[in-house]
Amino acid sequence: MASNKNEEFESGGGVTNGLTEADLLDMLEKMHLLRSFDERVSERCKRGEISGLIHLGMGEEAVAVGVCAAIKPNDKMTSTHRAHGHFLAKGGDPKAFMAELYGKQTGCCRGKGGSMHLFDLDCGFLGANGVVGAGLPIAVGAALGQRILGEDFVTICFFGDGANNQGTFHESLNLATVWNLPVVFVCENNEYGISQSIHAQQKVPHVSDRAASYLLAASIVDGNDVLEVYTASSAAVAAARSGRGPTLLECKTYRTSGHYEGDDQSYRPKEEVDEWKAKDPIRRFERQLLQEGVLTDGTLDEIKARVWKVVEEATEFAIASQCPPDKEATNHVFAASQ
Amino acid sequence: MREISYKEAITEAMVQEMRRDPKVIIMGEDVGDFGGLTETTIGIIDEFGDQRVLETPISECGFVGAAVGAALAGYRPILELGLADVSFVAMDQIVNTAAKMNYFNDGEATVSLVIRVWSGFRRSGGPQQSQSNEAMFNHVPGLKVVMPSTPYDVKGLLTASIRDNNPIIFFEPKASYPREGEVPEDEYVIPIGEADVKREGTDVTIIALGAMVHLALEAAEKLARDGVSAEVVDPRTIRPLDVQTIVASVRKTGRAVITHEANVIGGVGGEIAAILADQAFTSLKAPIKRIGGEETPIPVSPSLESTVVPGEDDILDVVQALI
Amino acid sequence: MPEMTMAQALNEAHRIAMQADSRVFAIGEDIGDYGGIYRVTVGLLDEFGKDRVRDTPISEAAIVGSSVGAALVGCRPILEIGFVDFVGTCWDQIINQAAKYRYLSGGKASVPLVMRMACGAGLGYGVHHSQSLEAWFTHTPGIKVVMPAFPDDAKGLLLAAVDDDDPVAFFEHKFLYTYKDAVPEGRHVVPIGKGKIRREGRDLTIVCWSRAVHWALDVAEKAATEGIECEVIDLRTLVPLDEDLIHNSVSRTNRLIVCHEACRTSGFGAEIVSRVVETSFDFLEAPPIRVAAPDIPVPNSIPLEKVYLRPESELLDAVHKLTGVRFHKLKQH
Amino acid sequence: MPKTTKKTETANNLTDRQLKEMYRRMVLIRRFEEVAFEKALAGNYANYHGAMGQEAIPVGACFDLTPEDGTMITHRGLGVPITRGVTVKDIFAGLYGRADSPTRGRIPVYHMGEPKLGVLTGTSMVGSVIPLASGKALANKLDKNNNVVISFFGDGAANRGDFHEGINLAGVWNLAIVFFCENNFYAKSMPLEKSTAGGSIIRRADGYGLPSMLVDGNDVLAVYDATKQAVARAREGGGPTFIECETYRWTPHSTAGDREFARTEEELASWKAKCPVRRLEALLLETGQASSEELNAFDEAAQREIEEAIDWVEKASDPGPEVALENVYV
Repeated sequence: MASNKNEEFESGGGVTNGLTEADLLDMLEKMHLLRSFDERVSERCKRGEISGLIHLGMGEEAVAVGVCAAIKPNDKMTSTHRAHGHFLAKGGDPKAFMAELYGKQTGCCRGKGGSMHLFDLDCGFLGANGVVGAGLPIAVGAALGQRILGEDFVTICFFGDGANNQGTFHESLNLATVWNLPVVFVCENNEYGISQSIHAQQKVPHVSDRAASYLLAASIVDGNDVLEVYTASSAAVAAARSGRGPTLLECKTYRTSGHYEGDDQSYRPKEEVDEWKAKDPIRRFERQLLQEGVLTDGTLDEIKARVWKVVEEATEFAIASQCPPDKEATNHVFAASQ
Repeated sequence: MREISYKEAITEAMVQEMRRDPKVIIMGEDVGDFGGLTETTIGIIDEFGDQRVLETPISECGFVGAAVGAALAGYRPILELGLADVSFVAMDQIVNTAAKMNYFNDGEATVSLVIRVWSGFRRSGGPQQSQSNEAMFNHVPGLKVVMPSTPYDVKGLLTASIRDNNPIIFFEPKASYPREGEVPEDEYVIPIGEADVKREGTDVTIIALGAMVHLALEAAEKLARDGVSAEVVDPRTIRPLDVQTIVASVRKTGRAVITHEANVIGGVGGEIAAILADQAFTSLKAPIKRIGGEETPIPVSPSLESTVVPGEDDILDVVQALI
Repeated sequence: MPEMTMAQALNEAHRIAMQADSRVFAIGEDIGDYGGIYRVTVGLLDEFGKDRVRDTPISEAAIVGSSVGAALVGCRPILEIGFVDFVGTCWDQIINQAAKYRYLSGGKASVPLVMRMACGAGLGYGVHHSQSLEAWFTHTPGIKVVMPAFPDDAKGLLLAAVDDDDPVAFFEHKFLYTYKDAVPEGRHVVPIGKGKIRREGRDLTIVCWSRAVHWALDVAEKAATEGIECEVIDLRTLVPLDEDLIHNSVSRTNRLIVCHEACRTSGFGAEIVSRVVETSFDFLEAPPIRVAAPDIPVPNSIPLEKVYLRPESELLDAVHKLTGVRFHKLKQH
Repeated sequence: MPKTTKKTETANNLTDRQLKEMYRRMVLIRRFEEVAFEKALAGNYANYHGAMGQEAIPVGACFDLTPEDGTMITHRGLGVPITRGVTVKDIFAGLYGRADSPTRGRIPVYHMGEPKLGVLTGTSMVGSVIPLASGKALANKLDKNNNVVISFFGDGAANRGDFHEGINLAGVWNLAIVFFCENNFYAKSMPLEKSTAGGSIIRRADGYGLPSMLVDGNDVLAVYDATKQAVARAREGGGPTFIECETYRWTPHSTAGDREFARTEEELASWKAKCPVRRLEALLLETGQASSEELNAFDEAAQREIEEAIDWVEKASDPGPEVALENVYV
């Protein structure tokens, strides 16, 4: 079983997909924003201004942006250790994001969480996670909470291909499906769990091959085609909203950056990396929009300029911000100590 | 004698044991060419092949359980679990399977298993990458818990652990990895359950675990300049604990300070203090003090991290207050 | 006051909490029609429906994780884990997720989750259904730990736990589910973090919790007939610990015994002894004694299980030992 | 995609003697289940998870195994050790927690290991034995022998993370193992359709790329044939097979949890009508491969063996306290 691809999830072809030109340009700008932030973070890591384990998602921008274009601000999301793109695409504040990576008091978690624990309830971002596969049951729970509270939101659950051999993957997909909960599982299949190819870790070629076990609707999506991601996500989100339960989207993509900052990537051939770099989702979307006449070189320059400004301001904000006071270290262990 | 790093000593111990005993195998995530998260298995797959260096998927319950099964069948798996924090994901297999199998089997089939975990602080490791959870395993009958602090100790104790017939949680403090020291080239064994007096003294006993040993030694050096003679005891093995050596030292000095990276409440320091209160009570000239991490998760921000991580100054302050 | 078993008291607490707040729901294996292994959730399904009384598959990690997720978006789950022995299968979700969310979010996230777990031996259930693992939880910043010994406290503390904005590990000793006692009617709340002196005495202090409280009271009774007056402190909550209560008592009795059912090594008794030695050192006239289970898995057969449950029989000896001796420390500071 | 073959018919290639031996074992297990449950209810031991009605599975699945092959059970299914040669005397000694038992009273008898008979030591944690069994199969692979492991578990275990991880490992490592789900449709009180998305356990085999077989678990010959194929595949290096046997336990989840809700009288009656023991008996009489006298003799022998075991075990002595403290470490 390659994948039980569901017709309604087929990409609608043509550029628009019910999106206005403004929407399309906004998506492109978001993709640039994610890329530029990762580049900036990488550079500041090398300078030693940002410490800790940093996982960049260069090359995977189309997934986060495509999915987030299909959801509302009050929809919820759980993420992974590779969370920067998810956080920014979901609408997390770039300044609070950068300050968090710099470990400053103005960070979205007051410097306590860092890259792997970004969190912002206001934009429905229920947390990155340092433990592979740990976010899946939490997403199922958010969806369960929706059911119990009777509020109107769906939950997006991002996870990597590495997580699909964790017990939490199995338990969570089973639970979400048997309870018919409004959650969309989005697998960013970038082919590698740290150094190991997915094929050394499981017998079935695709993560989505496992969906049929639960009679869970699933489809394989070109994760480097932001519009295909958007179309598939829209259908999955619509299904969740209308009580038709969960969906699994397997987005085939690739991180052209290393697993973490400092990874020598000796485990994968350079040709493979170059081949994927050629499929860069941002360049690809740009070409598409230029062809369709939605984008002009002029507007592209404006986009890049705006993005550069956001990144620049966020970085300056982070650097200018105060380090958290010592007492912050012992705050918030319990509610009482707030 | 030649000097090598703690990290190199670990690799050397594993390679020498694999040459000595064909039943010794390595299992874990990325333990092949990548060399594991700790980079301690680099090159091992080249010598022993993929039938003795088994790369696993990210399935900790799965491969810990599988390692127990292989151990019951006579193999001696060394599990590279990576971060100590990851042991939480496989807790049931460690505690309810590995630890209890010998009891189930009446001693007939044993579980010779070494679970290597990379523990403690490193700059901005964060809350799920910096924990020291030795106390939880210390509460589990059937497990042995080892935590060497020096290159010499880690080679001898890892060798002993691989040859031991019980499941062992082998803590490797991140802070110890770059440390260099004299290590014999030939294989040797340091018996599990023997503490080491790293520095002799008469006024106070500092019982330090893992990475804290080095800070305690530096503190002792400074204290000496103020005329305070501190003895530094490194238990090296937490379970079984070398009660005799620790108690003897405290009976001699009359003062005890216990320090570890883990947070204090429920930490191993409590167990050691309770033992001392029981067995060295009449020799005590002052309260037993414990120094550990703050009662918080470990924050990422370097400035916050430094406030929750116990340091040399904390040791100095506490000792000076005692005397 | 009506008399009821601890199971009934817990059931009543569920009912009161769920009637008062629609965000409160119960989740766990076999808690619906079946009414829970210990009959604690009997009748809840009929009253509150299957959305709020959720039977789950045997998927502990997903059950805990989904309770955490529901709590994050504003629900207040009461989770039943039939045996604390099973927490290993969901330990990461408890320790790395539930316990850390508030802190990691800089105080922005709340996980108001109650994890009800049955603990303890005495019923011949064997290695995987009889353990006491409270010490693991006490070592984890971010989780409160509650262990009632009587039905009225069980009710009052469960209601307090549901009101609490942090994750609470709520231990129920299997042996005590059928213990009957008077329980206040209505919304009876017992504050988390407050211990209780169950019996006053001048000669020594016995600190204990859960089933060990009953052992201590029996022993105190026996000791009284010999003229030894034991003060029995029922901690009720381990985290946060009612240190003042312990220290005030020890400063009067100058002698301490800590008694618990869990294995001795790295049990919570060690924590209490070392805190008292740290802070009440000058009051102590004898070495504090820990009375705890030997370091073995819980054996299955009843006669062997009795070996594990040694604290019950050793407590009186400890009382004799402690009152029979008078040490003098070399106080030179 | 590996396909699921539905198996109910059997190419009966067994001799009369073999068929009678199957019957002997099944009736012995049945009589054992009857007494084991009753003795637990009478309070002789804390708890018993009965498997009455599931006798065809251990007998059919293990019939051709060699003592070098391993079998792993969970908290239910003592038919496996019995059919592999552990005496009912030993098992009762374990249940009663007597000194003279393989477990010396320390652990629930279903954890019991009997290495010389290929009975692997398990645990009572639902599902956690699956990776353990994979580990034994891994050792066989590293030893380069062609022994096979059968990992038995119930439908409840199929929703545990260990199930997922243990089976994925066996698949990707191509181990010689048979994953054997005894689906009795209820995880304690929870019916399959409420616990298991998709309502099918066998479909999950596809998610690991494993061939699978759905078998009538009350037809000992069907069980025998299916397992024979799976074991042969494993021995030849063909990797794991997933077998799901549909069956039903006639008794409640356990003597300690004996309340019934979801299960109806009608449902129970319909399954009792499909009694695996009677079914084989009918077949043997019909084909004349055995006489009713012969079969009764097996039954009487079984009852005698169990009576003797009970007489002995009820007088047998409990272990001394020192036993509790031994073997925590080697």
